[in-house]
Amino acid sequence: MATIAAPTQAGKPDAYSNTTGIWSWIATTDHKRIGTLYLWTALFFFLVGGLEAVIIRTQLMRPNMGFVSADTYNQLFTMHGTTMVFLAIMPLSAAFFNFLIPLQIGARDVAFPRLNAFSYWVYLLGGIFLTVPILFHVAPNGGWFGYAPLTSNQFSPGNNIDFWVIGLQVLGVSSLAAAFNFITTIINMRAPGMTLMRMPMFTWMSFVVQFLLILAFPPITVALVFLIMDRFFGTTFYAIAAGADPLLWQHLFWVFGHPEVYILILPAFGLVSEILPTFSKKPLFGYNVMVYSGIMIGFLGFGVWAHHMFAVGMGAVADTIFSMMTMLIAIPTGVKIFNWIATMWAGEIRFTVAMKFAIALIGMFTIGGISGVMHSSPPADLQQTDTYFIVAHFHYVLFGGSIMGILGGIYFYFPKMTGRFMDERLGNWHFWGTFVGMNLTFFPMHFSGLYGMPRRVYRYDAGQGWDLFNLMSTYGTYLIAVSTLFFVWNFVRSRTRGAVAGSDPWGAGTLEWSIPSPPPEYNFAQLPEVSSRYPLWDLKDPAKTAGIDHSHADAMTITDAHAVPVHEETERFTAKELGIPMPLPTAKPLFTAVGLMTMFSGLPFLRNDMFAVAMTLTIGGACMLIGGLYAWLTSPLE
Amino acid sequence: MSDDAKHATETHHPTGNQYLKIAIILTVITAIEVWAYYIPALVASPLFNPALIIMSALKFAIVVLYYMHIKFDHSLFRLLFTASLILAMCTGTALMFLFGVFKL
Amino acid sequence: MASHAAAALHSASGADAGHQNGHEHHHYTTTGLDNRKIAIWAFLGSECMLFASLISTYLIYKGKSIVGPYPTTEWVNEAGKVFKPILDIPTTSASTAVLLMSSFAMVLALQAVQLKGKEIAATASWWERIQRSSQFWLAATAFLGATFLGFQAYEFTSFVHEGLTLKTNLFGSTFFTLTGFHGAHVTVGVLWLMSLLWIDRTRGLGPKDELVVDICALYWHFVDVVWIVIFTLVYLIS
Amino acid sequence: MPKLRLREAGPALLFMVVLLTLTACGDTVYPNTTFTQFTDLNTTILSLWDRLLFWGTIVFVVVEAALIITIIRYRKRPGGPAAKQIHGNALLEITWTAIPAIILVLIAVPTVKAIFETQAPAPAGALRVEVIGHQWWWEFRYPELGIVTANELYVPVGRTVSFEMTSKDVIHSFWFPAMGGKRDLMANRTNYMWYTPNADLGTQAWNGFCTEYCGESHANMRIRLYTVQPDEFESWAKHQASPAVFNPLAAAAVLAASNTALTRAVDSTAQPSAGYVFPAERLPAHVVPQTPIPAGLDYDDALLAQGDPTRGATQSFMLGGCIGCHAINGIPGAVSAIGPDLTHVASRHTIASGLFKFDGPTLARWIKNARHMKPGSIMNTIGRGEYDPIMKMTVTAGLDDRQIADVVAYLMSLK
Repeated sequence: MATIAAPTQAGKPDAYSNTTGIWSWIATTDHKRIGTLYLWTALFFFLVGGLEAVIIRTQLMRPNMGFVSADTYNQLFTMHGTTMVFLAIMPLSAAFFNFLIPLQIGARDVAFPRLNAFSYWVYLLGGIFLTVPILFHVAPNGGWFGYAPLTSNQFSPGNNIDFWVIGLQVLGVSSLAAAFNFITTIINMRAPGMTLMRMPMFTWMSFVVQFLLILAFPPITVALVFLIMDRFFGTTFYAIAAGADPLLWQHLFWVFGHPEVYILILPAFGLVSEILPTFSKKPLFGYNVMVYSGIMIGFLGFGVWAHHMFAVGMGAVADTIFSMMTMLIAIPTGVKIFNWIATMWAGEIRFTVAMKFAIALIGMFTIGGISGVMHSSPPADLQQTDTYFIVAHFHYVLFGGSIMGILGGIYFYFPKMTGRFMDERLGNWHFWGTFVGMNLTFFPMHFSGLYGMPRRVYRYDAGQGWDLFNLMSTYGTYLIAVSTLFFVWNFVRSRTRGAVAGSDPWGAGTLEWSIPSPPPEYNFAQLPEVSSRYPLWDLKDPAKTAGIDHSHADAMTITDAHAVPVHEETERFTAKELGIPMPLPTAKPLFTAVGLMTMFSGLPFLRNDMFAVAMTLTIGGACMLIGGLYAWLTSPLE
Repeated sequence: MSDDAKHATETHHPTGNQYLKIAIILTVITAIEVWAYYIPALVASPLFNPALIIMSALKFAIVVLYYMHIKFDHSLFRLLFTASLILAMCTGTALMFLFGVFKL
Repeated sequence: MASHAAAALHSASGADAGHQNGHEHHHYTTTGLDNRKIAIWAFLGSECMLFASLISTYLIYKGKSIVGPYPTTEWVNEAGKVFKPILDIPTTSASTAVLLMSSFAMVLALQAVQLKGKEIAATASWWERIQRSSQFWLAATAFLGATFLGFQAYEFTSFVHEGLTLKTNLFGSTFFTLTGFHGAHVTVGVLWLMSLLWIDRTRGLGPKDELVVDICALYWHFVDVVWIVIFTLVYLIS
Repeated sequence: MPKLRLREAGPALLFMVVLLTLTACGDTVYPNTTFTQFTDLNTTILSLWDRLLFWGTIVFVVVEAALIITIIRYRKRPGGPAAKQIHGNALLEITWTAIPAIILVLIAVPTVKAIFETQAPAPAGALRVEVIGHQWWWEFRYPELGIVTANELYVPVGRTVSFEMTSKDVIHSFWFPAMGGKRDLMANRTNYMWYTPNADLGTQAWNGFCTEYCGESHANMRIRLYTVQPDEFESWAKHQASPAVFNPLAAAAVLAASNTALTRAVDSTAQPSAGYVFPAERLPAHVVPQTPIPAGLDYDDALLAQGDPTRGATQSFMLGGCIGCHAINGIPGAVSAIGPDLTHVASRHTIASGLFKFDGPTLARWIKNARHMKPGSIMNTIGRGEYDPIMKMTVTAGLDDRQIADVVAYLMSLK
């Protein structure tokens, strides 16, 4: 039924633009191209973080190994955490935000296309700033959580922590800018008839995530500002000699840090909620409850931060409150898992690679959720916190949850992004390798943790009963690494050689599948007028959605001069032919981002007594930033 | 629809004279706050801090409601701002308790 | 053939006349509101968390400094000399009043832009006339903002002379960082206002620019309400 | 279209079975297990854990079974039934909201009870121990008994021990897996934790760890705990509280070098009776450190036999600068608390915070180049000609191997 898009266009990364070449990427303001940039960059950092994990696990393969030194190990585990959280999973989610949200809500672009480009460039520069030092053995070594006072000048006198504190601050700018953009996009750019309760679940979960971002990043921004002030300007926020409280950093960090967990997991939940209905041939079970539980998880996420700190001695009352709040979160999370299973129940399940990853998420995240409840109980947590049991827990959540969901999302949306399928056979190798590998890696950690092995140790003594578990974990990591190579090969190869996919290769029901693959630069030649949650299924297989309230009256009255009823767009034009104004390409966001990064990169020189260099970079960067902003804001968008 | 919204907001906005009245009210509250600060008997009173907080909350509310037009504008803005504000106040208060600034 | 189909699509679709009027056309939006206004409110919501964290830290560290100067209590230096509390309430009250007045000026600047082009009665008083001058009110706002910054610069220098710097104690660190952060916000606001004033002087701001001024005004008022909180919690409360 | 094949699911199932077999039936012992009931605290924790594990297992089995049954039963088959279009079911959804809520209440009630129970003030008559964290070693003070020691903790069974914890630098965390929970050590704050080792626990040795990342040698910050009989503890405590025991000759030499009042000299040269020390032969293998000595740290062990404690005490110990950081009760001037107290250092079984065995050859290498043996250690590189990895220079004014042998001999005499 679906007409296949012009094959000459399919598979080319530049398919949705008139221009080609490097400049077209540097100056792009197209949300799909920016999404693609995010995807490539984040996958690169994912490999970097994975490589760090491989070295870490090699060092821990046997007791008292000397594969790397203590300091190198500390740099590696710090960078592994920082990279995976800030440079891999968050930007992988951002890749989907960018690529998908406008398509799913029937918009031609995001609210602020140039701000979007700015977010990406800041992310790229911040990521480089954070990552490059490891090549020179001066990478951050204070843990991804960077607890002060360890990260203060007194205990970390080198430049290592400078890269971390500045890098994170800069990445925060990127995340915040993107979040304002997507909040506005989702509130204000929805196609006619796309009410909030008709939005695809990925968009919904992303919407929640954007609020988590704008409300969770300010506390860590403040904590990082204090650390920057301490390290470069001699303030005493974390100076114990001046009477500082070591808990200040921890609280500010975890006020951010816990919502951050949901920032990492909710987009994957959203992706899975798109994949499961498609391959079960059924709408999502209990859509409303799925929305509310997502909002609940996000909201409660702000009231549980101190469960990361049960060992700091907050007192019985605080422990009780945070413990109860934490347990509450298990309820909406459990609801989501049951609803996913119910979505598949009585369906016709097709086991594509994407679907396998989605099912794996349900199975694996459940394990992470159960161990999560186990340390929501403070007395029990005192035996678990800072042991490998916790490492097992959050890897089941972040690898078994976020990464599984995102990988599923990549297999699912690859045809939309490139016009070509990823290879299913290689994908199966990837999936099974990853699935077995992750269980082999992380399941034994439950045991090594409960049998007393602390976290963040670069070596452990022989005869402690941990040898077998560690050996298994290491082999598991190698298995994941090998299967990731299958993925990389598949990903790179399928871009140009994969089987050509039509506009709706999987038979999905949401708007993004009603336009050609890859989508043209304007997305929708005509704004679609939406009258249900699965407009494409309404069109092709009305029986599938007959049970959902369509509120036809609504669809009749909202009829907008701008829109036409949802239909499949099969032909490809240029925006010019259609007279659709598109944002002009511009490098001003990049210029501004370089200014921001330059401004911050002057700071480390202050500590090395290179005042002139520091001032030159900081003032020069600030001028670039302000000049770039003025140039950007005073030039027309389209 | 959008035109209606815009029209509605324009008709309900206060005028220059009302803005002036609001400015005077704000100044008077500030004057009372500072005055109270210089009366030792008042400072010693257990009601001093709560009274100051209430007065500053009042000023805060007046500026946000009238000068920032949140009273007259689209309810979306009210939702965005107050939700964040409430969360910020709750987080701040929780931190105060956790660090023993307030005691249970 | 493609272009023919495109033309047909074009005429049938919502890509109507509005789309050809250069960048002044209005995109379809779901709520009918402008994107920028939604974004600024989301931004201000985020700023609430930022200042809540900063103010909380100040209050958490209040009274925890191990050496003077202290904000609201007397302190004795090593030589046994007694010093008064360092906070200067009269001066700060004045600067607070200045910032409050700047909010008043800002709201009138926005009103003046909205009223641009509307007729004014010949018998209008000077008060009614001056309400129509966006340039006057923008300049007044920027001036009052700059005056506030002047007060702050004076306060900072006098503190440094009395021996309180960023490095002295927890009070110095938290106080300068909190008020400095606020001061930086005011500085951005003053620059923003001056940019608007410059646009107003060169090409004139009209009702179509209402939104641009409105967004700046929202930011400015927010900076003002943050100061309302800081003034009470940092300076007045005991 | 790809479909689920048993061939594909097989390896995963096989793997789970193998894993469970290995972990459950393996004959490896787990000396640091947390599943013990050796203290009142851990008995409480273990009963909570059992409850958590019970409900966790039920939830796990139910969810995974539902998942697996669903995907097998409703896999797409040629000629199979078409998908049934169900969009939701309020009753079902309320059910699976309510059931977890009930389970959580069953977990929450004992949790709250345990929180208040375990965080109540320690019972009267508890033995007070101050635990002070340093990068990267532990200082223990028994304020009621006048004992200062390091890295090895003695506790009598059957009596509540109440820890008062703080830190001199960064955040550390104090943990003996077999005894119960952990608590963080923070500067400018004091944390409390107490537990009572069971009276029938017997004379045993336990491993403990720092569990808060505290910098370069976080992994090397280990602790030992000796639970001993009350009379053994008393003997140990009495001895530890007394001034240093050492070769009288050395004592005289020290006093000559330090020009202090004779009365003190008489006191400190008096030979107190040797106190109880946890017998080395009763140390289980997992408590004896096996950390390898790093390559390239050479020392001729034959020199140790020629070590002279007197020389070690006077020339090397005083002149070598040890007293800049280490205290020895009884030696005037040796009062610094930067490094561990050495008054009865030879009564310990480990050095460098549980990292190495306490014996002559290890001690000699440690003195020669501590930073090589424990990365980031604050203890200077002392061996002449040794490369100091932190200062990034070769030591020229340090002790030669013969002098080190003297210091070792002296330290070995500090029983």
